[in-house]
Amino acid sequence: MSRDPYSERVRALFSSPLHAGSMSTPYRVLVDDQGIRIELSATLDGDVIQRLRFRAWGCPHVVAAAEWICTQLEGESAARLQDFAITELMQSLAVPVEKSGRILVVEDAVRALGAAIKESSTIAGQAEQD
Amino acid sequence: MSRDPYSERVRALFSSPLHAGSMSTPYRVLVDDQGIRIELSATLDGDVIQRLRFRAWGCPHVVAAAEWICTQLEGESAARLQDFAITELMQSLAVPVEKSGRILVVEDAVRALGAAIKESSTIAGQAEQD
Amino acid sequence: MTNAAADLVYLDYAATTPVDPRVLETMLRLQGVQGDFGNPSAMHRAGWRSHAHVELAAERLGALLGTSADRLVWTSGATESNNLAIIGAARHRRHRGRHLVTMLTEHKAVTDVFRALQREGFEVSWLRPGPNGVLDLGTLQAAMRADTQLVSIMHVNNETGVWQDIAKIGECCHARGALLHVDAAQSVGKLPLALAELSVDLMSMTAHKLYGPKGIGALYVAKRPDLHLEPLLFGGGQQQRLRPGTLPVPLIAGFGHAAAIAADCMLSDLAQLRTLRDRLWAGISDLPGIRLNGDLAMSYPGLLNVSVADVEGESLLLALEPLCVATGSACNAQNQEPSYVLRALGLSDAAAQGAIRFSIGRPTTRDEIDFAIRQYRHAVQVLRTMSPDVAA
Amino acid sequence: MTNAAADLVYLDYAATTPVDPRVLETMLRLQGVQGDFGNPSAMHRAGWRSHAHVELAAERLGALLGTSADRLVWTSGATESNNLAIIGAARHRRHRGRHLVTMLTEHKAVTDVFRALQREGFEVSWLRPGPNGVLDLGTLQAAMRADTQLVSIMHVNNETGVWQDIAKIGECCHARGALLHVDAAQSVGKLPLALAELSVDLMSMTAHKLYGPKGIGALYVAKRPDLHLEPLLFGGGQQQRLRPGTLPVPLIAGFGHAAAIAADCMLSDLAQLRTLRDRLWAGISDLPGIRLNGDLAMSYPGLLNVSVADVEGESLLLALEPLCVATGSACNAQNQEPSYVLRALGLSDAAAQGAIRFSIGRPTTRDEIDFAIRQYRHAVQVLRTMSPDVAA
Ligand SMILES: Cc1ncc(COP(=O)(O)O)c(C=O)c1O
Ligand SMILES: Cc1ncc(COP(=O)(O)O)c(C=O)c1O
Repeated sequence: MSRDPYSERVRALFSSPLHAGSMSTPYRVLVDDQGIRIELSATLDGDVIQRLRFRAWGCPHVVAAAEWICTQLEGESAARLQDFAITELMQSLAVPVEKSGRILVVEDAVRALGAAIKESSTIAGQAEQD
Repeated sequence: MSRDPYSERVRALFSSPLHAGSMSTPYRVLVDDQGIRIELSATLDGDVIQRLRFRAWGCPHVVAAAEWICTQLEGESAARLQDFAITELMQSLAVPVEKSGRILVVEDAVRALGAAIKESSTIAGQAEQD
Repeated sequence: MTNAAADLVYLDYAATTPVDPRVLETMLRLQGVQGDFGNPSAMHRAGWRSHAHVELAAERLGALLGTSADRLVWTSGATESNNLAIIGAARHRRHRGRHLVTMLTEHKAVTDVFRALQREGFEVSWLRPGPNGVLDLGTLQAAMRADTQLVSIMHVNNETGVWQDIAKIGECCHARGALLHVDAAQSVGKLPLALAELSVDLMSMTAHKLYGPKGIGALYVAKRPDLHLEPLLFGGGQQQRLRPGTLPVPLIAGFGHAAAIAADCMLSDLAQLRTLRDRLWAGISDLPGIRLNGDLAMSYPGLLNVSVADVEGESLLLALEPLCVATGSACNAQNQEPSYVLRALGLSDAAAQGAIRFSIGRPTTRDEIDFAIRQYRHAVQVLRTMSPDVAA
Repeated sequence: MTNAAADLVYLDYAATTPVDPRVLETMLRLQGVQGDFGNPSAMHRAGWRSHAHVELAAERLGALLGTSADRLVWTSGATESNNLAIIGAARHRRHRGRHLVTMLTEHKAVTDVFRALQREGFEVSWLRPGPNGVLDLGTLQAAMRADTQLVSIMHVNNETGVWQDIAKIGECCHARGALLHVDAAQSVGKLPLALAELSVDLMSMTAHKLYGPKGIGALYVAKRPDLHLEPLLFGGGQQQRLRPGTLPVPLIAGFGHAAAIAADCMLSDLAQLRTLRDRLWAGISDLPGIRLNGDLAMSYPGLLNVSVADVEGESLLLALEPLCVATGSACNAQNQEPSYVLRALGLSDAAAQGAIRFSIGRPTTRDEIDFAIRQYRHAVQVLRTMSPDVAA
């Protein structure tokens, strides 16, 4: 027995992944865990995320989550990436609980991207200070 | 699972038992065996069975067999009763084999009637000789 | 004379019922190539659509029974439900104790299960109800032991219509730490049942007794931490592995719809059945030597079991044609032994053998009842005339 | 685009089929108040009429299989048939020896039964077919022991369509004194089968795979003096006590009618399926990295199982909408483990996970196949683009 696990929202995000893709930018991470692979790449305008792109190998919820995140975070401050949490996403996409493990991999990717940006800007900041 | 155990013949004999009844006549027997009771009574015209009647407590095949026998044996010689056998009856009425035990009770009744007639005519014959 | 199946007058609704036309329509929509015929386990839209019909059906049946949808396991009928409940619970609790309790007047789909468990080493107490068919609570209490694991008592008896006080019986079982299974094949959809208020742990049912399809049943399994069943069938993991196999969605949806209809018209059904049954009994109760088997005050009103001692049962059945009624239980009609249920109520072999069960249904009319009265009176009279006096 | 269920393109006929309209009509006539809805165990005309439909159905199914009607036991489906055959035979022969043989690539309704028997103390040899899915006879012979009681080998595999040489396997089993059970859920009514000429002792089937209703199956039991089964269910004595419960006449009659139709159009069906399958494979076989799972030359032509290693299976399924196809077996789709059947053929986890089973049926059109080709190509391409390079 199974019921349709995909909300209309998930279907829409999955079938029109406007942010699917990859950019050559220094801000790029790949997380590979639990059989799921997520790549995120961002371009910045100062502290603000200008463009955010994903590539993903995973179930439709993972793909939809990646697309949702890109939509939500473009135009936001890069600082937000580091303490990004999937709570709102889980609810908004009606992700089945048994998939929360996978969605946490998406969270990991976002935070990794945040950390990468922070680190390079710290280095950049440090460089300026020197 | 069960299939209709009654042939059209059995149904017809059972539902119009023209020979059901009992007559006060010296030629009357009752057989009570295997939970089945058959009473046969006959009137004779010399050696010929004039009228044959039955009463029965038993399943429809027993009732139909009794009616069939009465139809067959009226007008026949009483001597035929004693070696009456149910073979033809079983076939003609399509009696299920598992019921042959019951039908043998009917055979018993016919033979008992034959024996009773023979005995009383022997006694009658002996009386004449004396 | 109005009638059910064309040229017959059907008064054997306790054996099986026709499918309600609304139920037939529901089922029809789930089978053809244009319908939602998919496998409800499948991971695509056709599967999910099928699955939604299963969920609706479980909600409908749950609503009828006063329980929640997730307490129901789909089976192939009450026979399988009884087996799964009784064997499943007994084997799972084997290590705690091997004593089981049931009644002599249960359906074969219960008694034969207990006999199989006896062969496995379980000990069974077979309770005998009173002459009216009702089990005395004291009899049950006296049979309960410290190692009693499971009690199985039917709700409505299939031969007499007599019901048992499931509420009190459940309390008695739970007071002694035993589970209660109820075979409710003859009462679901016919008598009010509120499982949430009853100490019933397991309950069996079958759709074809309530104007649903044949080949589908359900088992209610209460939510209790110590209630687990060993499955009888193994396979594809459906129904939490308790009963695997592709779910027969049209049958399940049909069962659900039949349950919803039953919930709607139960009270008017009961009133109509009572009127017709009382009319039937009034029309034949003056026959010399007639006996009512059971207890009118304590039974489901759709059923009337009567016997006359001096008429042979099989001939009576044939003489009643085109009336379709039963002697003994429909399920063991092929063997012509006198009903063990009626024997347990104290009837002689001959009286049990000549018993007739009239069972009335939603489509039954007054004309049919009047026809049955005439036909029964006539048949008894004809066969009595034909019967030789015991001392000829 | 023509389609099966309104807005969908259904290519999952191996999971379940719609009911043939002629079969639906047969069933409809046996359910309503005007129809022959009686209980076939009942001792009256309504019962006997029902029973005649059961007899006709058994004859029709027997004719399809090349055996006689009295060798068939009605069950609720292939899951139950498999359980009854395997558990019933193994338990009955327990005293002779405890060794059993089956394949790794059987359906769960076989593998889970053997696992249950292992817990009861039986010893099971799990045979592995070659990478094309075909069991080597030498592998079977090597596994047979003096105490081998039962071998269970499926006819057509539900995931790959690959068939086994039941004739030779049967001879091998009988030469060693073992029984052969065959799960033929995917082949009955689809491939020619002449049981009278095969050394098959037990064969399971289910109606909903051949345009019959869901919830009805059958078990063929050969006439052999040493072949007895312990029943799984106990009850009203129907079917010689082997499988009691009220016979679901509409389902049985529907199964019988579906069997008769299958016998009629099997050869034309096969030709059509082969054409469509070949067209489908021709339309996608040039995709880089695509792999055919199974063996076209040795399989039922209604089925095509393919995989591409670099695409995630669940996403592929959704991207294929409104195409309804399967990954792995429909019966365990709810758990998203990669198919154990494909793993046994040597596929990697990833390749097994991304496998798609297209299954074609009698109503399938060329347009639907062309739609499937376009949709599959498109989905694979989109998902591949979306996939991060392994070394990004
Ligand atoms: C009381 C009772 N229990 C169980 C059954 C068995 O139901 P089914 O034949 O649908 O399995 C019946 C009906 O025959 C019944 O009346
Ligand atoms: C090979 C095989 N065996 C057994 C089954 C089980 O059949 P059912 O679900 O009808 O019991 C299936 C279908 O799911 C099957 O494909």
